[in-house]
Amino acid sequence: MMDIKMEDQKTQTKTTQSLTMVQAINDALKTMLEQDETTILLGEDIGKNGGVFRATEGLQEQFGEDRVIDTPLSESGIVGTSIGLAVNGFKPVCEMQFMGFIYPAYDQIMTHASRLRMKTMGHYSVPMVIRAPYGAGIRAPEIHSDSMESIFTHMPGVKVVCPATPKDAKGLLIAAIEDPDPVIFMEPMRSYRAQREEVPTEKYQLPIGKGEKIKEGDDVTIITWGAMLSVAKQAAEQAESQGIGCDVLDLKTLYPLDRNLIAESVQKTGRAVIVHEAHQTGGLSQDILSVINDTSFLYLRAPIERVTGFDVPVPFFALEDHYLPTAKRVLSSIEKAVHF
Amino acid sequence: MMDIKMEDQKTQTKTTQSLTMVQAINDALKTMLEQDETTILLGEDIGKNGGVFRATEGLQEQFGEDRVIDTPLSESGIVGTSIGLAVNGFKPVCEMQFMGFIYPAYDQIMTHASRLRMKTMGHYSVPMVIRAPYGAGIRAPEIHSDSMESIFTHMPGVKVVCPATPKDAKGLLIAAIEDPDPVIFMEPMRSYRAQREEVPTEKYQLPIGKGEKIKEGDDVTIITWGAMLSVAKQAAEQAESQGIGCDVLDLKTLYPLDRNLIAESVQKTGRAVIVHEAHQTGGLSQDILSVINDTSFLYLRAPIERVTGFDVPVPFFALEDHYLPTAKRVLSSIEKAVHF
Amino acid sequence: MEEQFPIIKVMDDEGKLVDPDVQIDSELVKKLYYHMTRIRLFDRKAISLQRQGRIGTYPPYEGQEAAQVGSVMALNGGDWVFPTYRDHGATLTFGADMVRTFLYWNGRAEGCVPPEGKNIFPAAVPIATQIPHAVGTAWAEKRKGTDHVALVYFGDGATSEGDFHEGLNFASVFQTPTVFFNQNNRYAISVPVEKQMHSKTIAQKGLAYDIPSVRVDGNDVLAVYEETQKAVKRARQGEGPTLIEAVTWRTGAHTTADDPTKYRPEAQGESVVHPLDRLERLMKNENLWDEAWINQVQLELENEVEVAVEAMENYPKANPEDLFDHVFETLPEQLDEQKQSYLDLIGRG
Amino acid sequence: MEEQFPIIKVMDDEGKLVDPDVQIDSELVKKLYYHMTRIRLFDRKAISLQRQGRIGTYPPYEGQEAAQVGSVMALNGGDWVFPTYRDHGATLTFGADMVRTFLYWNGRAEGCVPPEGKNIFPAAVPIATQIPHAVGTAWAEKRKGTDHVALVYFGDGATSEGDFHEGLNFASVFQTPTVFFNQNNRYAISVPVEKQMHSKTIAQKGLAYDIPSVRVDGNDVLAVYEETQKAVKRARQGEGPTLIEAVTWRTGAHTTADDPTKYRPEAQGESVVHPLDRLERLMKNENLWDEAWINQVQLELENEVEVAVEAMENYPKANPEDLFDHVFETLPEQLDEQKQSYLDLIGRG
Ligand SMILES: Cc1ncc(C[n+]2csc(CCOP(=O)(O)OP(=O)(O)O)c2C)c(N)n1
Ligand SMILES: Cc1ncc(C[n+]2csc(CCOP(=O)(O)OP(=O)(O)O)c2C)c(N)n1
Ligand SMILES: [Mg+2]
Ligand SMILES: [Mg+2]
Repeated sequence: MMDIKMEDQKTQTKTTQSLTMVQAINDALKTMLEQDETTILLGEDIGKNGGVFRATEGLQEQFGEDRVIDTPLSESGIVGTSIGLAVNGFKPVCEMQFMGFIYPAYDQIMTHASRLRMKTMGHYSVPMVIRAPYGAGIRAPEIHSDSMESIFTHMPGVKVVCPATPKDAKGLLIAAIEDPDPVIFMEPMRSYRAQREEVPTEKYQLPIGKGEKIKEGDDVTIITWGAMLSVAKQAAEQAESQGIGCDVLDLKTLYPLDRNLIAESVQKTGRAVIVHEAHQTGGLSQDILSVINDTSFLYLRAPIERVTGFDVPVPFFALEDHYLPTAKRVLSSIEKAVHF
Repeated sequence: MMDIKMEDQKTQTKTTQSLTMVQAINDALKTMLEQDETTILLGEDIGKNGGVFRATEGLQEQFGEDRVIDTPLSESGIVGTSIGLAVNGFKPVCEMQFMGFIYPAYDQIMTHASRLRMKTMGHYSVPMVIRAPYGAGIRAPEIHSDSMESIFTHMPGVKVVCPATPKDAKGLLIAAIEDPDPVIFMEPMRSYRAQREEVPTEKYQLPIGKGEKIKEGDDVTIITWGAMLSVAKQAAEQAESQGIGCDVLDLKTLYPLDRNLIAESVQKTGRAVIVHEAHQTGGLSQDILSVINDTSFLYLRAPIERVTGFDVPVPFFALEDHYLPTAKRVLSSIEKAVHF
Repeated sequence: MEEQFPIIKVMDDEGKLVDPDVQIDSELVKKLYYHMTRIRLFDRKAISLQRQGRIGTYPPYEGQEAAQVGSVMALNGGDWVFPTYRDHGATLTFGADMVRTFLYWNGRAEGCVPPEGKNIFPAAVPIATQIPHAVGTAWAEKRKGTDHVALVYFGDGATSEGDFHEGLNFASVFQTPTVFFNQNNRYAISVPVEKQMHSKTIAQKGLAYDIPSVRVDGNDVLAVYEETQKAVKRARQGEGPTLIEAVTWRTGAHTTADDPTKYRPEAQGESVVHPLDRLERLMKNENLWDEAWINQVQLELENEVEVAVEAMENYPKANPEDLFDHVFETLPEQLDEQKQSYLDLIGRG
Repeated sequence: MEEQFPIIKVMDDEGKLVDPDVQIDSELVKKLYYHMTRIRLFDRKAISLQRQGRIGTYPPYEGQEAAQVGSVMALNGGDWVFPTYRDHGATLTFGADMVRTFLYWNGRAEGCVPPEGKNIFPAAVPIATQIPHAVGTAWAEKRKGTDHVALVYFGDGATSEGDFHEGLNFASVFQTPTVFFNQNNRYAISVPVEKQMHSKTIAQKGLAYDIPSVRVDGNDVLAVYEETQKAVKRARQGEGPTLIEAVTWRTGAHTTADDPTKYRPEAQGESVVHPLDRLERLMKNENLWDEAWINQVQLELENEVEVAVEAMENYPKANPEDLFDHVFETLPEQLDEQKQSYLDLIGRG
């Protein structure tokens, strides 16, 4: 991690450092541990080991076993006790070692974390973050590669966030920790070390609920997030070389959706290709489709295309490249939309 | 339960009896317990007590404690041990007392029941049924009223079935038990005793994956299932009195969807209103929307309307009538679609 | 194991002190009597309201008054209580509002809002899920350096759930000041404890975690009070969690929707002396039975309950706005749209 | 509790019999030696293949050979084995195909398909989830009236999960013929057992369910074999489940992606005598060490492993069709469409 001074637009001196996403996450956690003594981290192997992806590296050493807590192997226990901690003055940031191991905690999230504010008309709330590395593509064993955001976007009372870049990861994670409500924070593990970016060393937040247009083009809107962003960008470049202009949207927050961003773009292009690695049936693509239906029906010039993981269990890794959306599949859908 | 002899179309003599849905379910279970000695029932309070809704009434008495098994209060244990039973020659039919109590078993269903066939390339399979009464409207306590089909329709490897009538309930439950793969069988508890119907006493199956047109009309397609069917029908009748003709579709199976039924109707009417009581974001309405997008884009004359539970936790019962779709809300959406 | 965990009693069924030399605190006894009477009146009223269709399905706790009052009275103001749906006898005693408690059983979220300064969680409906909450909350108190404890109620059936196990393990590993208070009323709806577990006691389950545990006569309010006090004291002193099994009996149905004659042998429970009767016997034996005071308490409490019922029934109707307004601190735009269009439709826009 | 569950040994670290009068079965000892050597060769080969990028992330079991071989050898053909990702030493010994075992670690579903007639479940990756399966499967055998049993492997970390608890409770309530075989290798990835639980033994967790339990030296293959045999015998005779804690030591990393020097004190484990060395000492002490046979076994097994590696590497490539074809018995139309359009796209349509 190299410290660099940079001049920003407002001619103010800011310090940044070149970080990978996993380093940016580490930096966000460190920032919050420093600045807010109620922030605590809980999870399996996050202490001495620094997390199986090194996201919490060095943090227990710096902040002690009391704030960076190795828990028993017990996801429901982690989330359940964190609910108690959150209600009673702390901001627990729980790590689920992989998203595929969040399922034992589903009950606690569904019946309590997401509902406690509603149940008590605001008397109790659960300001808690659940971090979960997700997604396929790193040759991990079974169950380590799931991308099940839909079971949380469908759950009222939780927000779901998923950054695609180091800078977004830090700003969104800090926002998630400071959010007064539970946030599922999905981390695209195959992007953990894919890219470095200048990330401000200071504490900053990015707004939950806001996406961003990453690339501008007139013919088709590509909507995606997380690890699929690079696949979408690749396909968009290939499309442009064929003269097809693409708007590429990075949603960043999966609930609540940035509907304006989607609507404005699709109203311009009249076509949309949605890309995600979760299974198609019940995937977030369906919700995005409904945003377009609701806001942009009369603008549509072709059926909306979806390029997603298939409706099959995420396979053992020998087949994962066939499971995951590829630039080729995205390009083929772009062409289908444009040539409808 | 009254026994009646009826002449059917093929002039064959069939016996039917007038049953409520919960009786029809009881009858299906009894039929399978009689005809297939590998069928066993597991659940909380299903034995002496006959189930909190009486769905298993009399079955333990008739078939013994060994086949109608009161288990410990342990949903993950019920499903987890049933996976073992299913792999080793039995057909477990598990009752989750309410769908809101299925969450502790989500992990077992997601990481094993749904994947075991895939994992072993067909060497092991899990022919198992999970029955789950679902839905609001009966003034039940908290968590008793959830309708979370989407977390299962999004899960590759399981089928999801939801009957709306006594006759369908029996035929579909028998089909589910005889299905070689895991089936989530959702029972609309507020329809349990809402209606009686002549139900054949014999064993019969209705096809999983097939819906039915319940009512014919030219202007708009109303798509629904389970407890919302009666709400949809009510709204359709009110619409017809205004001269708006409605196709009303009962999907019956939520995965895999009967796409032809949906497409044919929407291609005729050009308009669709989807009604379900689950939350809108991530709800099955989004998948149906995508079926229409994929199959009937050029036929659409108005944006697709969705009338669903709101994106809020199912409330305590004093507010549940505000949460649930009503005929009024459906009618309003029908009008919106027609007057677009 | 049963020998390792004998059922601790202070008085016998006849209200005789097991150890005649023990000094009893007459003020305490009167307080316990007062609260047990109070919650019994609430309970019986609630059953009758349900029968008249004036509230929803209701789970009575009759028979468990000693377990609930004896345990919760061992707590202080800053402590935390984690009830199930059957423990509003305890929460009422701890300071929950009676009107709101009725409202809860009428399907109102208002029933989950505790009085300011009273740390009472909403009743847990999914079995055993509250157990980890009580561990986390107690852990927070320990982290803050207070001497507050958390007491969590759960039934015999709850011990079969994974959350029971995970919660106790966390409490043991992090030595949180949590009191696990089990009411073994012998049934989980229709399932007798003999089918819930093969072990003869619930107390022995503490051995798995090296959590000290004790078995107490749950119908002996003094024994419950004493054993809970010991556990609370240990917790306050940083000596970690305790598991208490209070052996008791649910006199009535699981809920007003349940018919226990379907599954409970008729004679079972016949010999159980109701905890209030037992306390009455003790008070008579110990010359604490003051007929005038008893009558006055009875009248006062009947009146309190009547007034609460009236307040519940005159309570402003539930607002559909509340469906939306407490999902998040700030309503997301798309949810606000759902709210506005619904309010428009029903003419409240 | 530690006194209640002493660690049972047949031999000491020097390979001396604890009870010198005991008769040992020399054929058995040779079989155990053979299998332990075989799976060690597999394990070391797999690590080296992973280092060369020829297979994926791999979890070594070195140090646990006695626990795995000793336990699984106590089973018969019709019995069931439920392994975790670290128990392919056991499954290989039980009859799993070596080529397919390599394939598994190369991301192939083929690795989960057991040979016909061998009841081996796919390795459970989500911790503790396999425990209820072993209970259900054993229950099925009991229902069918066979004397087959199910043996399930799990680690020290697994005891913290709810499924451990729910599984043991079911086994206890329904008295299923299940052997719960815990390998306490002192770590769950980086978390030492002292942070996993406050209790000093895992065996004591059986007390919660009245499940007989025993603590055995997991590096003493004869002790493991004997204690597992006893448990299996009890299960076959309808006497229900047993919990075995085999205290052992993971010599290497959690997986090839893990660096144990980050979290394990350097000296820890130094004094552990490797189970194969211990067995060698015993064999020498008992005059069972036949150098010629040893060398022959070594050569034979090295060859077996090499041949398996070659077969793995020459195995036909994974078919994209297999993504779709095993989700259901019959492919639903909409899934078939996904399949066809994907195959078209990649030119296999
Ligand atoms: C997770 C879950 N499963 C099932 C139920 C349905 N249910 C409500 S109460 C109950 C029995 C609880 O028994 P116990 O824990 O002994 O408490 P008691 O009712 O006797 O006070 C059951 C099965 C539930 N509420 N939660
Ligand atoms: C439910 C779940 N949570 C987390 C993980 C990640 N994980 C894989 S192995 C492991 C440690 C397991 O330790 P233990 O049970 O002692 O078995 P060992 O690896 O020592 O054989 C963890 C946390 C997982 N596989 N499943
Ligand atoms: Mg009970
Ligand atoms: Mg271990």
